[in-house]
Amino acid sequence: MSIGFLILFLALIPALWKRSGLFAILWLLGSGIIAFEYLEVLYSYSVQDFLISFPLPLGIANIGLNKLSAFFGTIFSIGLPLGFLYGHFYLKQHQAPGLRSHLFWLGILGLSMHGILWMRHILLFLMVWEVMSVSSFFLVMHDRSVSLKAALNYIITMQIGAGFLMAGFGILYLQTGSFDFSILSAMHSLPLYLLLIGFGFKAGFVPLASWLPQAHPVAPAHVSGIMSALMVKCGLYGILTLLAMNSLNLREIAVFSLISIVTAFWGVIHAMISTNLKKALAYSTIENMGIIGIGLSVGLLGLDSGNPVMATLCFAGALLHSFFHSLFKALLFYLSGNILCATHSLKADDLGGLAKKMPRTAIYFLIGVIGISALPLGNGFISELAIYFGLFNAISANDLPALVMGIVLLGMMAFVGALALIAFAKLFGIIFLGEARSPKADNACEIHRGMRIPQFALSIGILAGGVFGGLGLRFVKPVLRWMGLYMLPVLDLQGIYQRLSVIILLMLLIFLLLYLIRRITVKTVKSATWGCGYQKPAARMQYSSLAFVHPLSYFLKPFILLKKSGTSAKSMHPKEISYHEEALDPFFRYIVEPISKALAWFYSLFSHIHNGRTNAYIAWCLVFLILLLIWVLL
Amino acid sequence: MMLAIILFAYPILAALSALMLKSRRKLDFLVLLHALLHLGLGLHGFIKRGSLGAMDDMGLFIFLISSTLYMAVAFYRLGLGQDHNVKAYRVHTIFLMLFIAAMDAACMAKDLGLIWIFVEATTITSAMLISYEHTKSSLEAAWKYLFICSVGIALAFVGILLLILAQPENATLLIHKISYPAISPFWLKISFVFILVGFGTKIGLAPLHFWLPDAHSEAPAPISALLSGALLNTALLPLLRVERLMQRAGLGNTSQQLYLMMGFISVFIATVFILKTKNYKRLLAYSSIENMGLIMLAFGLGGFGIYAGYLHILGHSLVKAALFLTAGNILSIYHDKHHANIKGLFYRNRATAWLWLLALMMILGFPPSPLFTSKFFIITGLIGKGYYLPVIALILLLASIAWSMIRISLSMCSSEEGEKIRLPLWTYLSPALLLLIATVVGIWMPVFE
Amino acid sequence: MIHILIILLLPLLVPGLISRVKAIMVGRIGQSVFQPYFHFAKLLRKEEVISSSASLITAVAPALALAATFCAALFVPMGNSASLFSFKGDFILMLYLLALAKAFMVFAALDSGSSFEGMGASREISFTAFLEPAFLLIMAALVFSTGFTSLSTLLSSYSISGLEVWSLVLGTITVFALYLMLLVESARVPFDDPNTHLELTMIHEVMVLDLSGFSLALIHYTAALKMLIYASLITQVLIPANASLHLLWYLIGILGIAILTGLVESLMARFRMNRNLELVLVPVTLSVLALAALIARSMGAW
Amino acid sequence: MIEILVLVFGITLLFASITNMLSSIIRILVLQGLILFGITILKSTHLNWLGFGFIALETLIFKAIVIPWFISDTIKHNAIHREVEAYVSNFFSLALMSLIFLGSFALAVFSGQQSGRLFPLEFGIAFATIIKGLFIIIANKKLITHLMGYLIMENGIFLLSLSVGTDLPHIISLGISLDILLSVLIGVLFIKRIKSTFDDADSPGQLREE
Repeated sequence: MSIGFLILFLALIPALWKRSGLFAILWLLGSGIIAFEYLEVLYSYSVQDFLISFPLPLGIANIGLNKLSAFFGTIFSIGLPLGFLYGHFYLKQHQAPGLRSHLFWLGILGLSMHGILWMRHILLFLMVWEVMSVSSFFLVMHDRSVSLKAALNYIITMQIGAGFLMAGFGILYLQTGSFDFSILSAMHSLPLYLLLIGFGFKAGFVPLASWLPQAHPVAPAHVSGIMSALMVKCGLYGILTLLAMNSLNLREIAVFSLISIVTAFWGVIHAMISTNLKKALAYSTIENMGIIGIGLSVGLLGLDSGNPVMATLCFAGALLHSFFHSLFKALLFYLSGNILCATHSLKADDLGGLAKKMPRTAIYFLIGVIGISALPLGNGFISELAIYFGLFNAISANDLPALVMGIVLLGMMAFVGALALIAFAKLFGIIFLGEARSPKADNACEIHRGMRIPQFALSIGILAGGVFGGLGLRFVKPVLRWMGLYMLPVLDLQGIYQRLSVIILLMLLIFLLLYLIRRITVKTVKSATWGCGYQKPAARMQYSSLAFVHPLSYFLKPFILLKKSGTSAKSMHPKEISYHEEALDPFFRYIVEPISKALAWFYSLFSHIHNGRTNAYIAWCLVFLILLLIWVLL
Repeated sequence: MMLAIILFAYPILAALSALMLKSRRKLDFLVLLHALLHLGLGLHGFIKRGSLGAMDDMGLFIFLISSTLYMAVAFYRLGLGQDHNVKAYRVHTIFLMLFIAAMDAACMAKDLGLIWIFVEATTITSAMLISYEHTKSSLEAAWKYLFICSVGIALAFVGILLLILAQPENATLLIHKISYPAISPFWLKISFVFILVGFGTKIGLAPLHFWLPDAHSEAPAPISALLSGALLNTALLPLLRVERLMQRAGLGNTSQQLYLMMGFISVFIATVFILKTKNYKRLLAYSSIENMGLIMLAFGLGGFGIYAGYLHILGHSLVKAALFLTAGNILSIYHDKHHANIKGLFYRNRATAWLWLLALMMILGFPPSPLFTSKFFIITGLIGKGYYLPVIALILLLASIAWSMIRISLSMCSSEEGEKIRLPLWTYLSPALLLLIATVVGIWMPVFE
Repeated sequence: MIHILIILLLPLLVPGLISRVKAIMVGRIGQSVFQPYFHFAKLLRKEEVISSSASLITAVAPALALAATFCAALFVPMGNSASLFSFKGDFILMLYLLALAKAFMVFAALDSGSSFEGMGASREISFTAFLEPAFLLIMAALVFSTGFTSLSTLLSSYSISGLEVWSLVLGTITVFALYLMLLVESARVPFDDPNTHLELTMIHEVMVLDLSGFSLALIHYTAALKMLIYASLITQVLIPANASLHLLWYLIGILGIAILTGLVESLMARFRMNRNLELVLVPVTLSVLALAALIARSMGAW
Repeated sequence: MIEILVLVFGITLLFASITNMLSSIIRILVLQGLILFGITILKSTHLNWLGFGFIALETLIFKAIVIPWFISDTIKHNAIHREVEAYVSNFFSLALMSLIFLGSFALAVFSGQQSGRLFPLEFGIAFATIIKGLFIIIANKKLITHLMGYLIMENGIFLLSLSVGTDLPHIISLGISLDILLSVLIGVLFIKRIKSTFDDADSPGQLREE
């Protein structure tokens, strides 16, 4: 079980004595050692297996790793220590009561995430899965003033998700009688669907992800960073283990691709129109999950319709995207923590002009935006390129289902990519550029140096991944080989990435050249912005975030459920009017609320029987006795 | 046999000597000694099976649970306040010891008649314990408890008589001696129904549960912990024995269907009232009803369901007792039972808040607690038996229970007001000890026959 | 070598030609065709005035935009049938490089903090939201008919041959879609009126309102280069693969497109803003139509 | 002879459903105690002297003398209003009583064929008393009447145990009667205390889910 796990376990001790610094360092050390183990498993063929015997009904539980869990393990062992390091500095700035318990739960969350990858026994897997949900619930609940309703919604959705998982695993246990993960291969359709839905809850696919945009904005920055960058991957890990072991038929793949399209589309629209930075980032997590879903569905189509090149490319794209997503999403969430510490507000319309006051945060945010909206310098482009290659392969192969799906997915992915670019251009533009729109943004100042270390490391990761595409690919190759995919396209993808990095270096060279020429030769003079002669331009006159996306949100109105509220001026004399626009979550509004109302009504029917009079109780007892007698005798 | 005699001699002697004692400390000391003796004998019985009054494994299992709970309660009482007058406290201690003695006797007895007598004795003694505070509501609760339970148990006695009727020649009430082929199925079914309704009222299954919320919420915290932790299991014991009898007599599926039906109704009724109640101690009482329903579901499934049932009994009694003790802490801080006007628990006393939240999480079946495994087996068993709709309904019910309990506890811990209060150390240690044992059991999962 | 020369010299000629055509249409002699070159040279020497609310981005954006567009241009076959760099699926990189350039133009606009530039930025980026899917779908049509290879091989192998009526129909659809994209990208009349004075109606011009001197020169050159990229795509489709004197045909093609754009500008007025948004959807529908027709043909529908 | 006693027992039941005076119900309890004492003497002829004497004394003392005296004493002291306030009119309870008789006799006859050892008459009457006891609890408001309904039910159960045939071992029957005595004593104790804390003696409806 390795020394790494032991060190991570020991990290709980400093957590209990409120020494978050030592906690973060221990986690760094432990994750380093564990990362070596994961890489060793990833690249060599020796699969580490331990057998722990449990009493009667649970049988022998084998704890081990396979290539896929090693892959995700490396992602976690990179993401988690950086998250805790950032958390250490963030909590110093953001003094909230209950630090000792918060660190304890952070340690438990990290351990449970690693634990999930090691478990090969259904019941233990479920247990660690639930421990993860409980610990993340307590973490989301950290600053209690704002987060109770969202935390409650989160834990209940996780409970129902776990219900699905239990039902699915239960059916499997009934059919095969063993708890080992080997029974996951060649399952019937019902347990497969149940398990996929159960994992879908955590992975954030649309009908099941109403908790994600509520839970992440209220959690502290490092927690929401870890949750949306890494915890969502556990759901993905579950889905991938299922898909690797079972084959889906054409109809199921079509449904899966439909869900992922809706997820991507719905996520990006709401990311575009939400004004709160963290809510936008949460929605963009859903969108990225949609893109990974698209990659997986096309890959599956490739396997199903016998086009191995397409399958390999798309699976490679999906895995790469899940790895790179954990980098730039974590970076963006930690930066939102920076902004929160500096300006105590995350509403885009209060901020502005932060680039001048917080230059380093602005640069990191820019790198994050380049990464997430798949622009060439960032690593998002590398993974989306692989998925595009898969799609184009699907189109060039002329069998009808693959062709139709390829075209639909291609159009949708390009459109979603464009909308993502708009959403993050809006975020970066409104928050960092222009004038400060409120006194809060005005007196912001750069953050404590320590907070920027993890962000610096992450942005280096993004740029390196973006410019030298081959790095990521070498990391993904063993997993593809483990999944039994045709390896040739990966080699020529490697070649393409090399040429790609040459082009990007050329571009950077030209840019530096131009920039230096301008710097040396040109003399610059400062003066006021051109305001077409208007004498008193105010900062509030700048374009607001909703206005920025108005042309498109006007166009996409049927897809968004808007709740408008505000007071309009009634009388002649001008009074204070207000206008508030807020996008509701249609799934929560039209599925979850009606069900809960129906349940509440149904329960209230029976709530009068406890009326306090003894003889009523005895009457109930007698009636029940007679009913039972009749039932038994008949 | 000799150990059994000690087990019963001590409470009587202690009761007599308690009459003379004046100070609270000595009374508490007596109780502690009784608890230590109780636990010691239990462990001795566990090591050398059958040494403690020829008790079979089922009885021993329940005996051990009640002894651990009794130990925790005894420690908890050391921390309690000194406000009550000594005379009432002396009566309270005597009845407590008699109550424990009656419960042990009920576990040990083999003859159904004897079991009936001792269960009736527990009802009487615990009625006195509930009405310790002399408030109007606790008196009423005690009266209702005594009255409804004795009516219920009288019906159980009718069932026992019918059992004798069902055996043509040498009818005997010693369960293991009943000759199975000769029993007439007709009378056996009717007697099973009566016994089920009789002891069902004692356990608090659905339509007969009305006394349980009042009794458990009005009783002082240590007593309600004992009531819901130990007494419910002791009342469950005869039902399990009769169910085993029914299985051997070939009427297995009727008894299982009855168990499943009763279990499901009680989980449903518990959900209805958990969503509605305004008082957090009643909330815990309803969750006891719900868990008893789950236990009945587990035993109604058979096969690995029985293993889940025992695990659930163990988990539930440990965690529920810890919850009631913590509720006692909250009561001593806020002196108010309505959770609506309890605010800022985290701020006023951090340890109780965390104990409360952790115990709540464990009672809802989140992993460290053994309830998670038993919930898994129950769901699997139900699917195995083909009840697909009830499984979905069960998941929904459990989710709404979780929703309402977490909402209530979150609203209790939300705001930051009131001044910090320190409670004596024991009031934290005993619930924490119970939760620790529950977590160990949750992870290590012992083997039952 | 010709490729580099064309990229460096030719772009600024196109706006010159267009303004000359517009002037002639209205009966004026109009400015000389090389006026943009003189304008570019003058701007290089002027000092730059930067707005007080500008941050680092204003200095970086024009340079990076030009660099990105320049690299994108490397993939487009200009002059002869093969482009300088080409690898399988390079059109995706070209598209995203243009998107990178656009993103940094938007950042530069927002950085000045004026509401006009914000308006222009938002319109620019929402117009092009539909161009990315349109371009990729056109490429999908090409890929479907000729297999998945690099941009230059795709274009050269897919040329309109007058004989077969089928390729004529598809060719015109693709060219029309590409031409519409050219109009949107280079902010020509139906979408945006370059020489209007009312800031509220501009898109491209208003984004560069606060740039001057060296940066403005770079921006003008980038805009012209982008127009040249789309123009050369169109000409590449029109020129048959085996045509000799490929360079001559290419220059005639660019000249023709410039004149056509001039004619369009002088004959049509600018559409309303949200009408434009729907018009931008036309290339997407056209490319889907082309794809559907191709699939139907290959499946032997007629 | 036993059949006659059992019939008289049935008649006392009918009488209980008519009266609306507390004191008359106590008289019924005493009468039932005596009848049960008579039946035990007639039934247990074969027992040795000691066992026989023990059971007879026990039923006589507990059922006929101690409990009714104790209840009448509490009524006098606490000045509980003598009237039996019932929810339902006497006519209705009488009609229901006949229904119960009908049902229990049908069950007795039907179950008679099942196993031979049963005395249908005694079983019918015993079953009727149990249901009647329960019904008295349900139909009346005052706490004291609840207690009396419970006692009538206990008498019915005792009759059932007699009619079952083999005698229960002495310890068990002693234990049962001891338990019943204790529950009645504590019940009365509670009623006294409730009487002192509440103003009225009818069942307090304070503990309910509002």
